[in-house]
Amino acid sequence: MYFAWLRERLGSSSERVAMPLDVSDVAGVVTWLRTRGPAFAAAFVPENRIRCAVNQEFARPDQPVHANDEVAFFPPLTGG
Amino acid sequence: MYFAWLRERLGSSSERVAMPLDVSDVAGVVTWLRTRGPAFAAAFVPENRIRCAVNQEFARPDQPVHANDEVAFFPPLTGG
Amino acid sequence: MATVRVQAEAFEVSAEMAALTAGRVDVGGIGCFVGTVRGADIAALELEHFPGMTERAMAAIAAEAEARWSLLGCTLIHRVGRLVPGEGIVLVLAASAHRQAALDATGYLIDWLKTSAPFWKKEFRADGSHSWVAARDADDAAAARW
Amino acid sequence: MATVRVQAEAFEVSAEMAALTAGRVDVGGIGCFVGTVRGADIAALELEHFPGMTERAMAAIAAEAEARWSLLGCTLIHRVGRLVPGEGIVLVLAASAHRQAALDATGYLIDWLKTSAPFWKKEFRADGSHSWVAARDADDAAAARW
Repeated sequence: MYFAWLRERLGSSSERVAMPLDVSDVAGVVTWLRTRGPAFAAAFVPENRIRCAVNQEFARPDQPVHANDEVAFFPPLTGG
Repeated sequence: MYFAWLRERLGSSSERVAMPLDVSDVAGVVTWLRTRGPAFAAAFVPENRIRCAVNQEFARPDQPVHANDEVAFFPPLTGG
Repeated sequence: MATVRVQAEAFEVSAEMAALTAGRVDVGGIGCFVGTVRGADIAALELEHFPGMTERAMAAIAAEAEARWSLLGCTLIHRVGRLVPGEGIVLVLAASAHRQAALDATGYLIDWLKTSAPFWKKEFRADGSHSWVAARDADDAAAARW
Repeated sequence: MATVRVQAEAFEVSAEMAALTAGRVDVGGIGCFVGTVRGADIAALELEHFPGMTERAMAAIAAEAEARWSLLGCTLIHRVGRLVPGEGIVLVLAASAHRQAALDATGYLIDWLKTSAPFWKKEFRADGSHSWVAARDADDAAAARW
């Protein structure tokens, strides 16, 4: 799932994907996403400070990701 | 002027008094009031922490008091 | 910019907020505090004040808060007369472009209102007995923090 | 004891306060913060959120505040969708027996709501252009204070 400008820039709010077998954590998902085209490669860079949630809980890069997990990426929060 | 329990105990909310000529400040007013009877003597003791305002501004014991000043005494504040 | 009122009637928080921010688009946050009558042990409170001095003291507290923080306005309303548990006694509102100023000013306003505006509370218990509320040293300490 | 809501409709502060304290006589103070849409320079805001995760995050923030302070209840309401300058975006209420707990919890709740509930703001200017609002480092710093 993608939110805010990330959703707009990737042209997708959610997708169901089959990940390579060697992807086991959030950092791995990001590395794999960056290979999916220029929009992904440009969006997932450190200066964009993209945040992640796995199954609706904030997740760090080393958080494990399993089959059927819901993984969400989004820009820093600006509510309130 | 007297407020709250001080008003009730002295049985008066305000009075106009002529002060002896040697009374020149708030402390002097208190000393003189204490001579006016047992209710005054019992009320104006340090442990009651009576506060004072002269012309509707908080006043310390050394604040000067002049003819026609409005002097108010009251217990510690309990608003809010 | 400050609204200061002593009244017997209940206040209506939404209406006071609307009045405070009417026609403005520069407000980013409104801090608010409502003091309420607490107590299963009391039947009612009666609030006495020093008319004239009260309004002066409240206006001075509001002016001090407006000088310390960049407020776009503030509202202080204190009720007097008889109040029952659950009713609001005091309302403080502080509007600012930024939330921290609004919240800090709200805390300052209620702390000082408690310690430097001439109000006194009398408690009435269910058995008809009553007594004047004693001042809390903690209130003076809270105001002295600022 | 916490009420947590994400809604498109405006909130009504007095009604939410009344709901929070209904039937209680143990509340001594209610702290409140209302965040409003600021800006002569913008025509509207659009708020997006992450349904499901938002409510979980808000409930977690409320539970943390209730664990830290002796609250008698709290309310967090955040609006989503399109909002114009002057409108309320977010409402925080915290009720306690004592004012300091109510005020501190209010500050905590709004600081954390800003930094850990998944909302994003898009600004629309009068000329029709729009852009996503950048996160402020000051918000993270404010939340980290607690």
